[in-house]
Amino acid sequence: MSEGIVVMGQVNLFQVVVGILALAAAIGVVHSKSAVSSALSLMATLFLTAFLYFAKGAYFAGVVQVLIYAGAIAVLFVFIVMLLDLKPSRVAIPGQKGVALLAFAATAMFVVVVALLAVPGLFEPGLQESNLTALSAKAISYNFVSTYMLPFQATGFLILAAIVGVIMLAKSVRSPSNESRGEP
Amino acid sequence: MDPINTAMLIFWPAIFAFLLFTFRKNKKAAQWANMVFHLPWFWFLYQSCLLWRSSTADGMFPIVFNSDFFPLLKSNFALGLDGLNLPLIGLNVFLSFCLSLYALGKEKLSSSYLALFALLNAASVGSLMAADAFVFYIFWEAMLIPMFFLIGIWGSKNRVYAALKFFAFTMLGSLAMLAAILYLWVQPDIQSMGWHSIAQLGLLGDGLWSPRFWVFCGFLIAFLVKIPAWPLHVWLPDAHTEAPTGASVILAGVLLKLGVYGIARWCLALFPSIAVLDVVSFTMKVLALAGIILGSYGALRQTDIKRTIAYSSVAHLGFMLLGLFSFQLAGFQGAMFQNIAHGLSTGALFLIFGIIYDRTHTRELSDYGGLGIVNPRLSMLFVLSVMASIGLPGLPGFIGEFLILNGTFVLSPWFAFFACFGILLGAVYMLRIVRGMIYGETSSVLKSHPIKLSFSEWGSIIPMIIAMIVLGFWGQGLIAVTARASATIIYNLQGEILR
Amino acid sequence: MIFEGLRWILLAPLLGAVLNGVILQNKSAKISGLVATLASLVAFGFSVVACSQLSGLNSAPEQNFLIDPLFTWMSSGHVYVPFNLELTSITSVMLLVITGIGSLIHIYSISYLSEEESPWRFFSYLNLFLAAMLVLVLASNLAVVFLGWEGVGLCSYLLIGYWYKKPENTAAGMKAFITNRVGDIGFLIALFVAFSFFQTGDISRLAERVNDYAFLSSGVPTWAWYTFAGSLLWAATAKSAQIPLYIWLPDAMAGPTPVSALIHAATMVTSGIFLICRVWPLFAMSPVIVDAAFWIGMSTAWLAALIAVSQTDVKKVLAYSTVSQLGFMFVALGAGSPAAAFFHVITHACFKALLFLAAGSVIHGMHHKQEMSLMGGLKDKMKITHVCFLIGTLAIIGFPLTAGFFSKDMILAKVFAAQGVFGYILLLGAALLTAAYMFRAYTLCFWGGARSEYAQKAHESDPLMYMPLVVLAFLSLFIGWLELPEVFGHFTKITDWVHSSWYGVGVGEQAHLSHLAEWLLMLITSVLSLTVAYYSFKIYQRNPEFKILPEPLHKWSTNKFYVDEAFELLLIKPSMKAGRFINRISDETTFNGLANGSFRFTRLSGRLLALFHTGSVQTYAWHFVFWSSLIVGAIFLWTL
Amino acid sequence: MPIDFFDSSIFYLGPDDWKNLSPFILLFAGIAVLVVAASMRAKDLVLRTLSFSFLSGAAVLFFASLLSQGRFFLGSSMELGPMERIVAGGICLIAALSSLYVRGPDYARHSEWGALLLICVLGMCLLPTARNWVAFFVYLEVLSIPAYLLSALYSNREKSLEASMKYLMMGAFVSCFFLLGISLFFAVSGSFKFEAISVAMTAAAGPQQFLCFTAVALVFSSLAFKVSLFPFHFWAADVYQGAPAPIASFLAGATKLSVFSSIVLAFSECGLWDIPGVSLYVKLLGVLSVVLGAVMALTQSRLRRMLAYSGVVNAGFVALVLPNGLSVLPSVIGFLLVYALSVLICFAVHEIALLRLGRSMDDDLEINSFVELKSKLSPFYLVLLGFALLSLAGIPPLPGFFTKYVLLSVLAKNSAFLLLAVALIGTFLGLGFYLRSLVPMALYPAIDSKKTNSETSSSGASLTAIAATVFSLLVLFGFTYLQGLISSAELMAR
Amino acid sequence: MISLPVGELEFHVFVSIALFAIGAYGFLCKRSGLIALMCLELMLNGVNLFLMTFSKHHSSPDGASLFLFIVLVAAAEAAIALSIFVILSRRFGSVVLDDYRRLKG
Repeated sequence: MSEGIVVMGQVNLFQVVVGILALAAAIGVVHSKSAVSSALSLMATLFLTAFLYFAKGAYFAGVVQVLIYAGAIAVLFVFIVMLLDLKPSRVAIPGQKGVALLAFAATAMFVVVVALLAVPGLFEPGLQESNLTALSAKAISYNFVSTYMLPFQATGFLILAAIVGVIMLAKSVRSPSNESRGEP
Repeated sequence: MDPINTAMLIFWPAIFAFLLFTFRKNKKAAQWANMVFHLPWFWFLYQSCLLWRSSTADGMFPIVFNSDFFPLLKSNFALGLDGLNLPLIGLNVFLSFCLSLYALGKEKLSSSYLALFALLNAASVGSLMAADAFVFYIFWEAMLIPMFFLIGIWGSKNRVYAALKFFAFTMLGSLAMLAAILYLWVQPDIQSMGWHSIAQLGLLGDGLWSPRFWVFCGFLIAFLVKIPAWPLHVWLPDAHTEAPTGASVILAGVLLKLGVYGIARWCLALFPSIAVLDVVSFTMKVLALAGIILGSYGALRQTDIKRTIAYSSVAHLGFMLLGLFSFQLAGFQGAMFQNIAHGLSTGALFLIFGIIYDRTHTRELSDYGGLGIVNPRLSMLFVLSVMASIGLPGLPGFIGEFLILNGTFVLSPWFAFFACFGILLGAVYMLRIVRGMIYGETSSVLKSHPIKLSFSEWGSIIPMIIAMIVLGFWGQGLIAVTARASATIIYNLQGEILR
Repeated sequence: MIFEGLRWILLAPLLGAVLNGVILQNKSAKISGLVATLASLVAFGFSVVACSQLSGLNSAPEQNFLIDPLFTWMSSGHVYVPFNLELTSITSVMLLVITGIGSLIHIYSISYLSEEESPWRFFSYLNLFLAAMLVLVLASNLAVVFLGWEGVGLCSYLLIGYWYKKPENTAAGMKAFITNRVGDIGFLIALFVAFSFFQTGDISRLAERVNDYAFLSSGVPTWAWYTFAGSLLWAATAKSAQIPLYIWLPDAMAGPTPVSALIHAATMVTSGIFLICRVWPLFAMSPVIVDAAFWIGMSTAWLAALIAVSQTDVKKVLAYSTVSQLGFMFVALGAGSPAAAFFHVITHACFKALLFLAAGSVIHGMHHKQEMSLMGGLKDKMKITHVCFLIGTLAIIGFPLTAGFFSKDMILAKVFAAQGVFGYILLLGAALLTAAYMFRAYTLCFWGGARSEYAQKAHESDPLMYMPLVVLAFLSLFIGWLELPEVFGHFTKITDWVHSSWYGVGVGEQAHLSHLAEWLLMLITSVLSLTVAYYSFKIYQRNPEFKILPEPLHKWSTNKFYVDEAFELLLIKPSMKAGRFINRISDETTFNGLANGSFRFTRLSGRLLALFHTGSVQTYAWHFVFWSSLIVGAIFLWTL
Repeated sequence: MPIDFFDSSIFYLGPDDWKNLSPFILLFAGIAVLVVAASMRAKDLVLRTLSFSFLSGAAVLFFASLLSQGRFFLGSSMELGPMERIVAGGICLIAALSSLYVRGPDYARHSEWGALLLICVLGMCLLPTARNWVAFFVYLEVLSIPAYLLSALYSNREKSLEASMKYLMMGAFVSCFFLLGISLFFAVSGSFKFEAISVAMTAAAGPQQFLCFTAVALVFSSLAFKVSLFPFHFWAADVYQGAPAPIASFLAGATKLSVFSSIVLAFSECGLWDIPGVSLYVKLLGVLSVVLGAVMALTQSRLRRMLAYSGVVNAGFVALVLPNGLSVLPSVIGFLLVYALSVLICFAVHEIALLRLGRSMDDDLEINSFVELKSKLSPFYLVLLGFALLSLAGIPPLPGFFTKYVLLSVLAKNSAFLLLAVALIGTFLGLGFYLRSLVPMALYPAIDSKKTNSETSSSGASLTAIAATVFSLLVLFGFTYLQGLISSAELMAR
Repeated sequence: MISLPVGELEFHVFVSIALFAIGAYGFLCKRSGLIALMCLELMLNGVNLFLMTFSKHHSSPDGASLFLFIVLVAAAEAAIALSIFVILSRRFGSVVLDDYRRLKG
């Protein structure tokens, strides 16, 4: 084993509480009656994971999570849900499909988790020297402009495509179309 | 007589096919052009005959034309010419000429029909002359597309089913051949896919279940489907009954022969040690015998005339298969001779019946009767070609069958004995047709549709009948042509038997 | 010795056939008949010249034959077949018989077919038949003999089916061709044995094989000899209408009478025996087959005679009498004397042709009515036909000094020498039956009152028809002199000719009879047959419906012992049904079914799979998760 | 100590590096121009000429740089070798040809499709060059986001919207799994670079081996979704049917080419093939998609759905060959290129048929409705469609046969005879559904229904242009490619 | 702070995998498209947490940079998906995924 300082010690109470709360909020998203409540519980999960990042020392990531993810995307969801004033969507219909899947997804996932937890030292620490500032904004941003320079540029085009696409889609909503439900 | 002529034998019909595509407007001009196109083709054939006769190379399959076509795929465009494929090319050119005469004045046969026909000719001559496994495979498959469209578009009622079935069966066979070629292609010590380098390929191992055996089986299956040998013959009756006259004549006259030629060239000559294994030769003889007997019984059962003739060619090709696997010079040369004889006799039968069918549009035997009264000359020609196909001495059919049975008798007398019953059954079902069509009172169908042949139709039948009569007595000329090539093949085969 | 003339014997009738059949095709019987007769006469002339050429040549037995090499028909590997014509002593006699009787019949049929609408077809087929028969006789190689053999079968098929409007004629023609083809299989097997074991197809070299010691000891398997002889016998039984395969001959009477006379009496049916005589040294190498020939001949003679006795149609009576006489020839072969058989062939050709032509002129007179019950009292209306018919009948029953007497007596002598008294008595019984039914036919036709208005109005046919009758009558009286038994002096022309044709390969004839025995035999046979003849003459004059055979046998014999029905039931119907069944099973159900079935199966499974594509995104996502985890799990277990 | 903005050691652009990047630069310029054109509501014709010129320019530059330039590295996020250049060139070629006949929806001037198309092409060209998983993920997203939008081009028609909704939802769902997979890689090896991962993969032992296998399985199944291998192909038929014809044909051909080549490059770079079970997994998917895809295609009655399932079958063929390392790349590229061009012809002729039969633009034709075509369409198109379908089926004289032959020879070389048998059965079944769709056009008698005058006849002209060029390219490419194969094989040697 | 016997790494991995599983379950079962999108965000969140844990574990910034890329891509996808759902609900009146089954077979 490398002699680097073991960065990850025992987990403290704060992380455990926040983690469990995040899971509860996630279940809330899935099982909430109305879309609005599930949107709000989504924002809750996002905030709680942000707390986990802060606990971990990844302050930049936490801030980004709070500002962009929880702040912008979740809000967008809430906004759209309010816009479309949907009828309260019925409880998720488990039906045979859902249950079968639940069983499957759960087992698959827990097999992986058990494998992870049962086998100690599955992931021996990384080779770089464990500087605590690995997750700092400086390190991440430096990373962006060196190894991931081209992907960084490419995301520019990604966003451009998204914007142009949304404009295109928006245009079609306004104009009256001869399209009616049940086109022959 | 430089080798370019032999290559032109293939490219000339292909070029003409594209020319014909431009003759879209009037049919008449296209049909006359199609007839005239055959003259230079005959000239090229003549040049290749001179080239063949002058070439003294005593090797197995003298290469005549060679240019690199696919350096990457280790194959080059090699064409060979020897006693085995020359007669077949000649037959192909001759039959196509007769059919071009027949096509004059037929308003149904458009210029695209003639173009597809020329493509088919190019592909079949190509596969006859190909001396490279890859080039052979390309021409072999290229024959499928024009034939598929010929049967599919110009055929009669359920032509689509017949065309699809024909394509599926032949494709199945040629996929087996593709696997064999692939296996040869990846061999480490193979220099080129040429016929000679495959022949010398040593390492494939010998005996049953060795890789060489599987490659042999790959090639064999493709040819058995094409021949068609007994279990794989179900496509032939449908293809023949639905195909237009021209297509079924060429199908019987050339395409089926390619199966026999393929076995002679690509199975017996290339892998003699496998062909001689008694398991292989025994199963092939059993298949051949089954083809003869069950083919004849099949023919007995049909009420549709074209299906009976189709089943009869299954029986005749069963004879040829027997001749090939008799490992005797007499049997082998008999099979090659029967190739031409069967092509002429069945071709004539289909052509004559096609002419009658063009007027009466029915194939049921019960509708016919008393053709002898309506058109005595045509019925006389029909009886003559029936006699040729039964194998009456004095007509070519007999010489082929006699040599084949003589050859088979030497090594396997019982097979020869049972094969003779094929001759008997052949007489039964053929005479049943003759009695149904020619003799008896004139049937209502023949009364309402007068059979009056145009000049071009007579022109298309007469050369075939003359060829048959000449070949019946002058057979030795043709046997001499195949003598040298088949002697070397048989010499190798018998060498393997002694080992 | 090379003699170019032989090919013209062959080409003349061939040219005639082509001229009539393809070029002229004119409607009048006179012109096409003339062309045909001219062709056969030319052939007759050339053959006479050839025979004189041959008789003049008296070199050593191995060389005294004429050769006319034409071309090599086929040669590949061990099969070498030169198309050469060859004239030996035995073939010269046969040649004369064929061309002679052939020309007579041509002349006869000019008037016989005067009112037909396409006589050119008949004459071209008749000429073609002559050509084929000449090839059969003149060929030097067995394969070329086979060419003639099948060619003759083809012409008999065409001629029997000449009046093709009536379906039963064409059915009879087909039956003849197919039964002959059964025989041809035997001939082919013999050819294969010859080419593969005896390394040659040439008749002369084949005969030499018998006595060159080197070849005999070279280890040819015994079964080769037996198959060769056995299959030749099988071929002969088909062509010469013996027990198993004689059924086609009575039906062949559906053809015009000249055809029956020429083909089914004189020439074609005897070709089987002629062939065996030519390769006799080889045939004799397997005594079992020779005995088989004896018993086949004997049983055919008896069966045919028994049927002939109760027939009402005059041509049927003559047909069955031919079958029975052929039985006699086989008995002669079986008794080990091809000379007697050959002699009977020649005499039989003459008087049987005479009988048929006479019957033909009777039928012609009676406006194509063949039933004897309608005839009667024709002796004063058709005088010349009556006399000729009488001479023919006398010849066939072996009236002393007629042709039949000498040849039948020689056979009986040979049988007595070889098989002893029992064989002799059996054969004698058959001879007596012959006498009975021949005189029955004679008296029913010519004596007693006219039993129908046709009989009243019957008139003598024109000279063109009765002139050949007279010639034949003359022949059947004096042809017998060619071979006299020892008792009458040593004039054995036929035996010398037959023996000399084996290229010096002598085969010892059976022991000779003492003079006393010969006298005794001659006396017994002629006395007995004359008494039987007289009695049947007397009985049938008074009572035309008299039944010679006792009741159960008579009914059987009128229905030809149900042999045709038996063949149909036992052989033809089951094999056809089995064939159709096998073909239906193998073609329709299995392989076709397989092909279509596999196509339908893929179509069906495709439709089944389509159900998975419900169209909703969530099912697609479900599939994604389900399949990936399923395969990952499976592979994990697999690699564990 | 201040870090200069560009750390030259990692991200250094040499003086002649712009030659290597010139095609990308041209693409960037193209995107900019087209966005401006979109904002100015340019008409279709202008958009078509612009996009065609940019794309063909990029293709020419890619092929030109193939001969002149050697390998070009840009940190671990791009490695431009000869193979990547051929792939990129091919993609630009396909995009250029399919952009020729894109028609904006009839009610509103949708002129954004040019920009989206170019961005999608950019993503596809970059994908094979990625040498770390983060770059791979980003390029994958740059590729798929515009794809979702492009398939929603006719956004007033329900079919097009439904297709894009399905494609988007499935795409997002699957990219989560992809992310989980690469984060597992990161967990095991500590870095996203392919070399580091290959080191970790070889070092992995015991339970970690299974973890790597799950990571690879997750990554491969999400890429298999993109390429529509069997278990994950359900979206393909709906999107091919719903999306507008030129977009569907472009996506069908180009995505397969780019994703398959990037799988070969990335997986062999990371040494994932020698993890136990991976090659078995890939071959199993290949066999499933060949057999079941062919069976599905046999029952389809619509041409575009049949082409979707034939896409599954051809993807299956390539999957059979994949797990044999880098040497397989040239044959895979050749095969997929010829496949893409043939599919392009099919969709082009389908579009012409739509115009001539006067159907609405997003309608898709029943195969046996092609019968009425005989009277209205000149036989040239039918011959073209026949040529394309038979080339897809792999009938010898046509280029499709040669590339399939080279592909199958890889199987034969590694003596994987069972797979060869499966491939041959697939070709045989392929014969079934390709011929069955040819039959109504060629073999049924022509029904001369009334001739409709199609108002957009002008676009027909461009369609013919496309078909002709594609046709000639196909033949030309089919043969010369094989000669070129040898020279590129040397180039491959690092 | 009071520390529990469980290692920080293992706990965080458990939380992130659980989040991913819940998100997947929600995506497959919820009838409304919007909820499905939210579940999608959940799954992405799970992956982010997994990444950040291991980024810290291996103390390498790569994980974090992928985190940022994921946030960016999620934003883009959400934008497009929501606009499509807006059109679908405005035009065809429903956001339920199962109502859009016209393309099938």
